[in-house]
Formats: sequence, C-alpha cells, structure tokens
Amino acid sequence: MAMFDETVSVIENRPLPGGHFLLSLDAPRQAPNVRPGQFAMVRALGRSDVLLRRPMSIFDVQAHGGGRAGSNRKESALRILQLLFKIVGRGTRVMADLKSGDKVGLLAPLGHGFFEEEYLPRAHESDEVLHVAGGIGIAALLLPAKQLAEARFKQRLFFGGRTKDDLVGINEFKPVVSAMLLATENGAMGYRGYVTRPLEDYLTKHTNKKFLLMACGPSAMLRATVELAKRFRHPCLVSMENRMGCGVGVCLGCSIRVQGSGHEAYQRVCTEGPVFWSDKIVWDAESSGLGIRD
Amino acid sequence: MAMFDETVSVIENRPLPGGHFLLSLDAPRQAPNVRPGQFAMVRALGRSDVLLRRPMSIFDVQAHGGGRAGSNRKESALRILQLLFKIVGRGTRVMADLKSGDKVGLLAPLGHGFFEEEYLPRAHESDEVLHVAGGIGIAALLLPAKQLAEARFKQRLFFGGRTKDDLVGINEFKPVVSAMLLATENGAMGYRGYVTRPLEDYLTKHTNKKFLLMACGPSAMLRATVELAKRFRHPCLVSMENRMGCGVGVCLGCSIRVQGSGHEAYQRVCTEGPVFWSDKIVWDAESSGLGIRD
Amino acid sequence: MTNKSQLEKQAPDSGTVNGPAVTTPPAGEFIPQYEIEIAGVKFQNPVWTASGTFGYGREYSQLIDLNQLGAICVKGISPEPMDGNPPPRIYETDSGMLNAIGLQNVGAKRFLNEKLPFLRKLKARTVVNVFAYSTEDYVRCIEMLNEGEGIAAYELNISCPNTRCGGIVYGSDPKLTEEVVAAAKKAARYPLFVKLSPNVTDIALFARIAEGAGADALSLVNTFVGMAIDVETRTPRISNVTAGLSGPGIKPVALRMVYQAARAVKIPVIGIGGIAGPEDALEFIIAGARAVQVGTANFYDPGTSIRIVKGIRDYCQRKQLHLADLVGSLKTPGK
Amino acid sequence: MTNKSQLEKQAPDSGTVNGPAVTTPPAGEFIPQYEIEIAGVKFQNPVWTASGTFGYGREYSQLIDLNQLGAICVKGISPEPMDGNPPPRIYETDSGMLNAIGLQNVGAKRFLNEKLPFLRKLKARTVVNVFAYSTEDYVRCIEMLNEGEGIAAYELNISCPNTRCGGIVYGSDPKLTEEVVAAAKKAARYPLFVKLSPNVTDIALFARIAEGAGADALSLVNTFVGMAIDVETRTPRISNVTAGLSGPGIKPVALRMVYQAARAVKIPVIGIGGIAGPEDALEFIIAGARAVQVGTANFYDPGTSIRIVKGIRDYCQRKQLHLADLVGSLKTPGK
Ligand SMILES: Cc1cc2nc3c(=O)[nH]c(=O)nc-3n(C[C@H](O)[C@H](O)[C@H](O)COP(=O)(O)OP(=O)(O)OC[C@H]3O[C@@H](n4cnc5c(N)ncnc54)[C@H](O)[C@@H]3O)c2cc1C
Ligand SMILES: Cc1cc2nc3c(=O)[nH]c(=O)nc-3n(C[C@H](O)[C@H](O)[C@H](O)COP(=O)(O)OP(=O)(O)OC[C@H]3O[C@@H](n4cnc5c(N)ncnc54)[C@H](O)[C@@H]3O)c2cc1C
Ligand SMILES: Cc1cc2nc3c(=O)[nH]c(=O)nc-3n(C[C@H](O)[C@H](O)[C@H](O)COP(=O)(O)O)c2cc1C
Ligand SMILES: Cc1cc2nc3c(=O)[nH]c(=O)nc-3n(C[C@H](O)[C@H](O)[C@H](O)COP(=O)(O)O)c2cc1C
Ligand code: FES
Ligand code: FES
Repeated sequence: MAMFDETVSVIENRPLPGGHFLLSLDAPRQAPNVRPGQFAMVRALGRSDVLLRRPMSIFDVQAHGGGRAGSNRKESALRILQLLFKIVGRGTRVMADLKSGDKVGLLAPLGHGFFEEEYLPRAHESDEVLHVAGGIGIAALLLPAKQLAEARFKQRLFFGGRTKDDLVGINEFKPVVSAMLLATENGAMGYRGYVTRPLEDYLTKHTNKKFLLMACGPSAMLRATVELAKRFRHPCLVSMENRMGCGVGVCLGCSIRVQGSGHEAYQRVCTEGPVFWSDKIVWDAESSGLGIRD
Repeated sequence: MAMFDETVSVIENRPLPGGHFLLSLDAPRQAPNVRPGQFAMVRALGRSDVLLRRPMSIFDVQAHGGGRAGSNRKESALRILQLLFKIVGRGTRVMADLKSGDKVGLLAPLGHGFFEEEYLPRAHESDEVLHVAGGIGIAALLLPAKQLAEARFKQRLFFGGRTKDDLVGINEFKPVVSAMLLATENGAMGYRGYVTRPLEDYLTKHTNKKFLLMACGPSAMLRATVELAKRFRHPCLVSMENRMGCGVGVCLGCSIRVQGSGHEAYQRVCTEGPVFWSDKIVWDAESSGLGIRD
Repeated sequence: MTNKSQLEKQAPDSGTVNGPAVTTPPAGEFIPQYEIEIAGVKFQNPVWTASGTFGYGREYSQLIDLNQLGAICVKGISPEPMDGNPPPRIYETDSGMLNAIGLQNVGAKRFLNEKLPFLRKLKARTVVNVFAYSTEDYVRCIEMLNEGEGIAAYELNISCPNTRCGGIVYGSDPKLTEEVVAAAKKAARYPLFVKLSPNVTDIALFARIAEGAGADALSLVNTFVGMAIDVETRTPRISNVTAGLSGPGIKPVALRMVYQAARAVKIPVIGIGGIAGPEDALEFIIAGARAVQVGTANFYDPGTSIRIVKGIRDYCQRKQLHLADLVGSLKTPGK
Repeated sequence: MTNKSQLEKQAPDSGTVNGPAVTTPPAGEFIPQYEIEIAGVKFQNPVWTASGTFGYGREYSQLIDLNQLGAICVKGISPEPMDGNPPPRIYETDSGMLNAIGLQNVGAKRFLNEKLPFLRKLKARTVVNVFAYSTEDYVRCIEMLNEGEGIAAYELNISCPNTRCGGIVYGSDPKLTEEVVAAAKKAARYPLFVKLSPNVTDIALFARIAEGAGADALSLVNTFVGMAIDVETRTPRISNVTAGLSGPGIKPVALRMVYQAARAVKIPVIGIGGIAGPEDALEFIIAGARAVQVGTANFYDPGTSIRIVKGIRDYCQRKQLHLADLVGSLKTPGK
C-alpha cells in the first residue's frame, strides 16, 4: 500500500453540466500506484475554515499528455490522476474554484479497493458484471470497469440520476461496457424513474444467468440494489461513503456498522473499504452511518 | 458621511516590487464619495478563517477607463477605487491572490479624513506642506497631496523605506509635489538611514519657515516625526493605524489613548481618525496601541 | 459560514445588504408567523443584534434597515461612563476574534439622553445590556435606566470580573449569580434577561439559578476566555492578556450550551455565538432558542442579520412551519 | 494556520511532509537544546502527537518519519476492546471538527501484543492514553498495561462520561478527579500524566487537584463539548448528539487554560488544542507548556508535527535560545 501526501498541481478543472467537474491533477508518484476502487483525500491549501480533506474516488488515471491508460497501467508514464466531483457543499465549492496551475494537497491512493484477489475470482464465476451507479457514484466504477474490460469481461452499466445533467462520465464508459441503461427521475433521458427499475427488469428476465453487481451511489439506491441482489441471489460489491477525518484509518470517524459484534461491530470505510461485499454491511440507516447523502 | 457596503469587482491587481500590490476596484457608488485621508475595509468573501475585514487607506480614485481624477473629483465619472497594499500576513496574502474579475466586500469610504474645514486653514498658515511617509504609509498621503496640489500648495515628500522596493507609489506623487526626498535603510536609493534625518536637516535649515507636516508610517517613524514637529513647533497631522474590528465605530477595538481623562481617554481610529493632530495622541507604546507595526 | 444547504444556495454569502423586500404571499397560502413574545414584550422577529457588536444602533443605520430587526441589544451600559482597556484590544484568530474592550461606554445617563431617543423610534426593540462591578452598582444602573422610556428589557451581563470578590466572575459563581439576578429583578421596571457566561462546567445549573432568582429570559453565550501570543516579542496579543473569544469557531459549543439551557428551564432562551447566516440561526432555534443574536458577524458582514431575517422566512415558508413550531424541535435518538 | 510571522514565511503551509533533514550547525555556533525531561523520562523533543489522532503510530509511518517525533500518544486504551458509537461520528465546523468516536479501541491486551512492539522500536516515546468508566477499571487497565515494556508514561483521560455516577464526567468533578488520579498513581508502574478537560469553570483548580493527587505531569486540553444540527432534517449531525470540538478554532481557549494551569502547578504541563504549525506550538511553550501535542492537524496535514519540529529548531536557532528558556517566558504587563 504505497500512499503519498503531496502538494500537486491542477492540470485542468473542466466544468461539466449540473455542477460537476473533472479535475485532472499532475500526480506522477500517486497515479501509477492506483488500483481500481481506491480513493483520494483532497485538501484545499492555505485555509483553516474548510479544515478536513474531502474524500473523492479516483475516477481515472492517465498517461502524460492525456493519453488513455492502456493495458499496461502500471507503467511509469501514468501521472495524471482524475477526480470527477459534484458541488454539494463548501468543500466541493472550493474545489470547483480550482484553476489550472493551482495547488492542492493530495493524499492518495487510499483504501482497500477492488482487490484482484477478491473480486476477480467472483467475476469469473459470473456471466456478466453489472455496474449500478447513482449520480456521482459513477466516479467509483470507471477504473474497475476498465480493468474488467482489459480482462474481456462482459459488462453492463445501469446509471441513474435526478436529471440528465447527473449522468456525467458516460463517454468514458462507452468503450468499456457492452450496454448502458440510463434512467432519470423526470425521464428526460433514458427510463423515467429510479435506475433500480431497469435493473430489476433485467434481473427478472435473466434469472438463469449469474451476475456480479457493483454499486455506488446514494444510500437509498444502494439499499434498493442490495435488496435486488439478495432477492436474485447475486453477489454484490458496494462502494461506501461516509464522512472522513483522516482517510488513513486513525480517526475512526468513518466507521460503519458491519456484521459482527463487540470490537468487530464497526469497520472503517477508509481502510477496510470503501468497497465491501454488500452482505457485510448492516443496512440500517441508524447504525450504518448511511443517509448522509439522503 | 455616505458609506456603502458592497460586493465589488476587481479590475486589476497589479503586482509591484517588494510584495506590494495596486488593487483597482470597480466602485461606482463609493469612489465619488471619497475624501482625502479616508479608508476602506476589505473583505475576503466565502471564508471564515480570515474573518475580519482589513483596513486599507484609499490610495486614489479614478474615472472609468483609468483616467486620472482631475479637478472635479465629485463628478459621477469617478468609479475606480485604488488600494496600495503590502503583504504582511494572511489577510493581505489573500488580497494578493485576487485576480481581475474576482469579487471582494468593500465597505467605504470610512473615517473622518483630512477634513477641508480642519486642515485647509492650517495649511494656509504654512509656507509648505511636508508629507512624511514610511513604507506603505505612503498610501494614506496621495489623495491629500492631490487635493492640496489642486489648491496650488507647495508640497514636499519625505519618503523612507527599508529597501528601495518599499518606495512604491513615487510615480503618482511626482506630478503633485515639488520635491521628493527618499531614504532607504541600506542606502540603495536616496539617503542612507531613516527618512527623519533628511527631514530634520530640512527643518533645521528652514527654521524661519512655517510648515504643516502630514505623516503616515510605522510607529517608530511617526514618533520621531512628531518629536521633530514638536521641537520645531510645526503643526503635524498623523494618519494612525490600529487593528480594526468593524471600521464604523461600534466595536471599540481600534481605540487609542488620547489626551483627556475618563471617558475621553480613548478615541477610535476608525471614527475620530484615522487622521489626528499629533498633539492629541498619547505617544507611549503601551497606552496608544502603537507598536503593532514595530 | 457553516455548511451550506439549499438555504444558503438561495442566499449566497456576499457583502451586499438588504435583499429584496419580502412580499406578502397571496391569500390562502400558508403564512408563517415570526413574531415572538418574551415576558409580555412582543418582538416582530427573532433576529437581534448582540451587545457590543452593534453600538447604539445608529452606526449601522446607513448600511441596513434597522426596522427589519427584532431587537437591538446595545453596548453594555454601566452607571458611570467607562474608558476601557489600553490597546491592543482585539485580535483575529482562526474563525474567531479575541476582544478585551474593557466595557468602554457612555454610562447610563448619556445613554438615556443621547442614544435612547433614536432607538425608541425604531420598530426593532431596544434591549439594554447592563454591566457593573458590584451588586449595588448593577442595581444603581438599573434604577438610573428605569427613568428611560421605550426600553423593551434589560440584559444583565454577569460575565465580567467582580472586583469586590477579588477577580471572581459573577457568572461563574452560583451564589453571586443568584444574588445579583434577584437584586436586579427587584429593581427592574422592565423585564430582565440574564446573559450567561459559557466559561462554566455546568450551564444548566446557572440557567436554573438565574430562572429561580427571577430572570424572565436567558441569553447565552457571552465570549469564551481565550488568549493569543506574539511569538516574536513573546508578549500577549491583547494588552489585557486574556480576552473574550467570539465568532463562528465557537458556534458548536455555544449551540450545545443553548440546547442544554433550554432543556433545563421554562423561561425563554436567546441563542448567541458565532451566528453568521440563516442556517446558524435555525440551528439555535431548533436547539431551543426563541430568538437569536448576531454578534461578530456584524463587523465583517453588516448585512448578516437582515439576511437571516429573510432566510428564516424562506425556510418557514418552504417547510410550512411557524417559527414557534421550530423552537426546540430537534429530533434526537431515543436518549 | 494562525497569523503568519517570519517563521511561517520560512515554512509555508503545504501538503508536503518531511522537510530537509536538519543539519548540525558548525562547531562554535550556538546549539539550542530541545530535549526535555518529564518525571525522569527523556524525550528528544517537545513535539508529540495527540491521542486519538495518530492511531497506534504505524498508520502514519508511510507518510512521515516517526523517529523525528518526541512522543506518540496512542488512542485511548480501555481494559476491554470497545466498539464505539454508531455513525455519524464526525462533522466539520468552522476551523474545527466535532467527534464522538465513543472510544473504539482494541483493548489493553491486544494493544500490548499487537501495537506496542512496533512502537517500542521508535525513537519517539510511547505514551499510553488510558480510559475507563470507573476508578476500578482505570486501575485494572493500568495494571494490565504495567505488563508492557517500553511505555514512557500513561496519560489518564479523565474527560469521559462516568457511568457509575450517572453521566458526570470525571474531569469536571474535583472529588472524582482526586480519587481516580490517586488510585491510578498508586497502580502505575510508569509516570502518570493526567489529561484535563477544558469543560470546567476553573482549570487551575483541577490542575492543582491532579498535582496534589500525584500526577507527574498534566496534559491539556481535551475536546470542548459541542454540537451541530442539520436544519433540513432537524436532527443532530452526530449520532451521539453532543461531541468533542477540536482544531484551530479552539486554540485561543486552550492556550489560555495552559497558561493558567502552568502558573497553578509545579509539575510540567503539556499543551494541546488546535496546534497546526510551529507558531502555534511556540505560543503554548511560551505560555508555559514543556511539550505540545498535535491533534486534528494530523488528519488534514500529516506533515504538521515534523514541520513543527523543524520550525521550533529554526526559531531557537534564530533567537539563540534553548527550548527550556522559552517555556513560560511570556512577558506580561505588570499585572
Ligand atoms: C470514499 C468516498 C469517495 C467519494 N467519491 C466521490 C467522488 O468521486 N465524487 C464526488 O463528487 N463525491 C465523492 N464523495 C463524496 C464527497 O466526499 C462529498 O460530497 C464531499 O466530501 C462533500 O464535501 P462538501 O464540503 O462539499 O459538502 P458538505 O458541506 O460537507 O456536505 C454537503 C452534503 O454532503 C454530505 N457529505 C459530506 N461529507 C460526505 C462524505 N464524505 N461522503 C458523502 N457525503 C458527504 C453531507 O452530509 C451533506 O449532506 C466520496 C466520498 C467517499 C467517502
Ligand atoms: C486606517 C488604516 C489604513 C491602512 N492602510 C493601509 C494601506 O493602505 N496599505 C497597507 O498595506 N496596509 C494598510 N494598513 C495596514 C493593514 O490594515 C494591515 O497591514 C493588515 O490589516 C494586516 O493584515 P494581515 O492579515 O495581512 O496581517 P496580520 O497577520 O493580521 O498581521 C501581520 C502584522 O501586521 C500587523 N497588523 C495587523 N492589523 C493591522 C492594522 N489594522 N494596522 C496595522 N498593522 C496591523 C500585525 O500586528 C502583525 O504585525 C492600514 C491600517 C489602518 C488601520
Ligand atoms: C467587541 C465585542 C464587544 C462586546 N461587548 C459586549 C458587551 O458590552 N456586553 C455583553 O453582554 N456582551 C458583549 N459582547 C459579547 C457579544 O454580545 C456576544 O455574546 C459574543 O460575541 C458571542 O457572539 P458572536 O460569536 O456572534 O460574536 C461583545 C463581543 C464583542 C466581539
Ligand atoms: C477523532 C478524535 C479522537 C480522539 N480520541 C481521544 C482519545 O482517545 N483520548 C484522548 O485523551 N483524547 C482524544 N482526542 C482528543 C485529542 O487528543 C486532543 O486532546 C484534542 O483533539 C485537542 O487537540 P487538537 O485541537 O489539536 O485536535 C481525540 C480527538 C479527536 C479529534
Ligand atoms: S477516515 Fe479516519 S479512520 Fe477512516
Ligand atoms: S474598528 Fe470598530 S470601533 Fe473602530
């Protein structure tokens, strides 16, 4: 687990519709070490009112010059670390103000991630990997999807948002998944309603198939997805979110309730996660720390 | 006393040598109301760590398009308010980061200022007005000098700094004063040593003349200047500085010790000042609040 | 200046003041009520300005419409004028400021003659903050102020050093608190609010004592005793060495104390401490405050109180709630 | 993160860690001494990391050189492992954060087996923060820990709710403080530091009580009890409702308490609260602290403590002073 805390430069902070931004950072030491499912802690420098770093999934890593990370991800040419984020409060507002050339504190890569050891075997048992994303949750899924694409897995993305402006990052997914099912609450793009409806339809139609689900998004969506996975008996990975103090396992601020008792009752999203098997989590708003996005 | 609290735009924030900046703000309601000797309170928006506004002398006001404020200062075309400042701490560091198009909170104009009623009569009694500036104290003197120049007073500037980079704003003074005597501590420009030495020489040479002194700068320089004024029996105006909470007379944070007792023992720099007759001030570091620049 | 919600997005943080006038909603719509009553006195809304941060009102009249405020609490008034502490008196800290003004004020007599006539004409009520060094002087000050017309209430500032008892602060001594509140209440022609010090172990205890001694309402908190040092000169940043900390940084502790005090007493509680926007004010109200006071924020953003008036209206309208429904409406887990 | 002086200009606020290694000055030059001794234990410098903000040390070993620290105070250890509070456990405030972790920890036994061996090998000393709900359990915890080798001292955390006495906090009750300190001291094989709560009226009183009961040193402050509310849902931001406030916003109050405590006792005082850079650390030292602890700053800038080590060296070098000359060297006006 090689993590680095560095002051890095903003290469570009591209505004996208709906208050989203694609932030590209020059991180030659951090980018080559990123594994799918990991995250970064971003710090606004020179101010104490927005005190804590903000956790952000690592959306993508790229070679210098914006070249796409190809099959040899580990090569040293990888130096651009990309974050895809949405303005929701003052921390993300400060991040939105970043301009090319500005500096930020970047502590990365962090988290256990979708370990090859752990999820590849399960993926191999399945006929298709289904990614389920709600809004900015999409940011956690691109790198895993890319890695699975390299290994030639069949993949499908279910992606829901409130409006069509929430459906960011689609272009990046096109080359990696074989199909995309979109949903918006107002029906402006794709299905009208929650993304778990097309997912349910799909699972219902293909009860004979084996799927691996990977989900990230608001907790209501996660819960619904996990319910479906349980009902149809498919394994499900979830990328969890929680407020974070340190990102490295010392503050115990990010702990969520998991199966187990006593000292085993809580696990840290930043260290044991952010990706968990869905049946590990206690899916109860009160005890899991979920709901901060609701 | 028309003051306005507005969010205004930065037109330009020009970096000058030695960590100085000339900040031009688009302030159509405030600029036309400025009188010589007044100041502004500048607020960094959107952050709470640098909480209080920072007091800054109003260096100059100009017409739209950068045209110089001519004889009809009151005309509505005046809309650019200029501040000349130096980075000394975190508030001024935040101000240094301002870029054209950025917004700041501007509460101005503030302070009693060099009232026509009060200083013009005394100026008329004198043969020459001597401005004595130390470092960034220069910022308080340009507007008074300009007004005196309009009234065709003879004026002379004594201007001292640590290094030659501290002697900012000289170009603006050239057209308004008949002579400039510069001093730097290392002698890199003008006299070597404190500016009060050439001042003392001049006063010694012209004991038969009547002068009005106007001074602004670090407290050691102010004290030395006031000593000279006293010794040679010339009236002396000083533009005082102190930490400020509100700038409008309510917090009583900026009070300095003045001649008088009981409830009269303190006056507010922001309201009764920033310009005082030097013999009004109790020149004692402990009781005057001076020394914050020492 | 705390975390932004929908609310703050509608009323962004800015240096401008006096937002658009609030329009009366069309008939039939839900009309939230914002008036509050404390000890029989009606206030048009719960947004007040805090003592020592708003002068005697007139100073800010050029910048904001004073008639939109619920009340103005004036700078602490002592029986005689006071000159205050030598400078430096203030110092900025992270999200806060230290002050040791030393209660420089014009005294009760000049207040009545020079300041009250202006204040009396406003729709905002006048709350007179009262301060002295002994119980007798508190009483004397109140007796002097009783002569004035148009005072809504007194706010007894008991968070200041008591010379009689050798530097002990009234507001952190249960016995002295009881003594001074009871004496002041007896003397007071107008309702008596007691302003509590946060520098105590158990705020609920002092809240109950003040209530028991006759307080009509409690306002809290006053400033936290703090300090700062100039490491270059190794001298205190404030001539008085210690000073009072205020501003957004103290808000979480102030809010907790208001929550605890409001649960400890039956009289109304007025929340103070680091309030800088509508959301902050609502936190205090939801925690149990019937009104709030804006302090330090007046200095750096004079439009804050008006922005809060508007923000609370928008919130009540959106949530279809009267102000009274909000007071103390915090939902806590079963504990 | 406070006002910047010459010092901070030399070491600007940044996310990078581990500044250049300090080089030994040429012979003949003034060589400042930074070592400190407390209760016979030597620490290579006065910059420590605070309990609960640095895990068990190892977590940060990838980011900073632990051997450059004076000491590491580990997360509070209780006799048995504890699971802590349900989330949400933390919340950011202006220049601060609230936490109610609920003292989740591995317990004394696992600490000795799994954590201590790593810590023992460092040049930084290991200070074990001890926590329990009753005097008996404090003693039991210490007795368990006494088995461990290489512990520099215990730090008794008495700022936590005491279930036995119905929610009263040890650290805000003079009698309980005396009782638990005396009992712990009797049991302790290693020196005993007592960590004081800032949520008290008179910090000097508690400092003297702890000293009288046998404390070898005092560390202060722990967190301030605070609170935050989500106004959209009208629920507390932290599941525990109230929580501990830490970070730069509390520094002025913490500094004042350290100043008062250091003047009240003869034993060494260790300063804690909002320390985020060399200047903050120096303020505490000048106010009377013999060492300082970096807490919340570790979270957002893990390099802080190393930057402080370096900043104090630069300052002492520039001022030609030994660390010991600085401790309590504040010059106050004749009062
Ligand atoms: C492992 C992980 C990966 C994440 N990846 C991304 C990402 O790729 N892109 C992205 O835009 N966001 C991501 N988030 C969420 C992001 O961290 C929060 O949106 C951000 O911290 C909010 O900061 P703020 O100051 O803007 O909002 P705040 O003012 O702090 O809060 C605004 C709202 O966001 C909620 N919130 C605050 N902190 C978090 C948090 N840590 N997680 C979830 N909700 C929070 C608050 O409860 C509140 O409702 C991730 C979170 C985690 C834990
Ligand atoms: C009426 C008035 C007019 C002023 N005009 C100008 C001007 O035109 N240009 C300019 O550059 N500066 C001017 N100043 C000084 C300016 O306000 C301070 O330099 C500034 O507030 C420092 O803020 P900071 O956060 O950068 O420094 P801080 O970190 O707050 O302090 C850095 C150093 O500056 C000192 N300082 C802090 N506040 C003040 C203050 N209000 N006055 C003097 N020293 C202070 C501190 O004691 C410290 O030594 C003026 C001050 C006053 C009162
Ligand atoms: C400069 C200043 C002067 C103050 N003067 C008084 C006073 O005279 N009487 C009083 O009761 N409180 C006084 N206070 C305390 C405030 O009324 C308020 O209780 C405190 O500042 C906390 O609120 P805030 O964080 O919103 O500022 C003063 C505060 C400041 C900052
Ligand atoms: C997340 C967190 C956990 C903490 N856990 C402990 C603890 O277990 N024992 C203890 O004595 N103090 C604990 N503290 C208090 C710190 O050690 C320190 O006293 C306090 O945070 C003030 O310092 P700071 O402002 O530098 O953070 C904790 C603080 C935080 C923020
Ligand atoms: S964020 Fe600190 S332990 Fe996970
Ligand atoms: S700055 Fe507030 S009274 Fe002068």
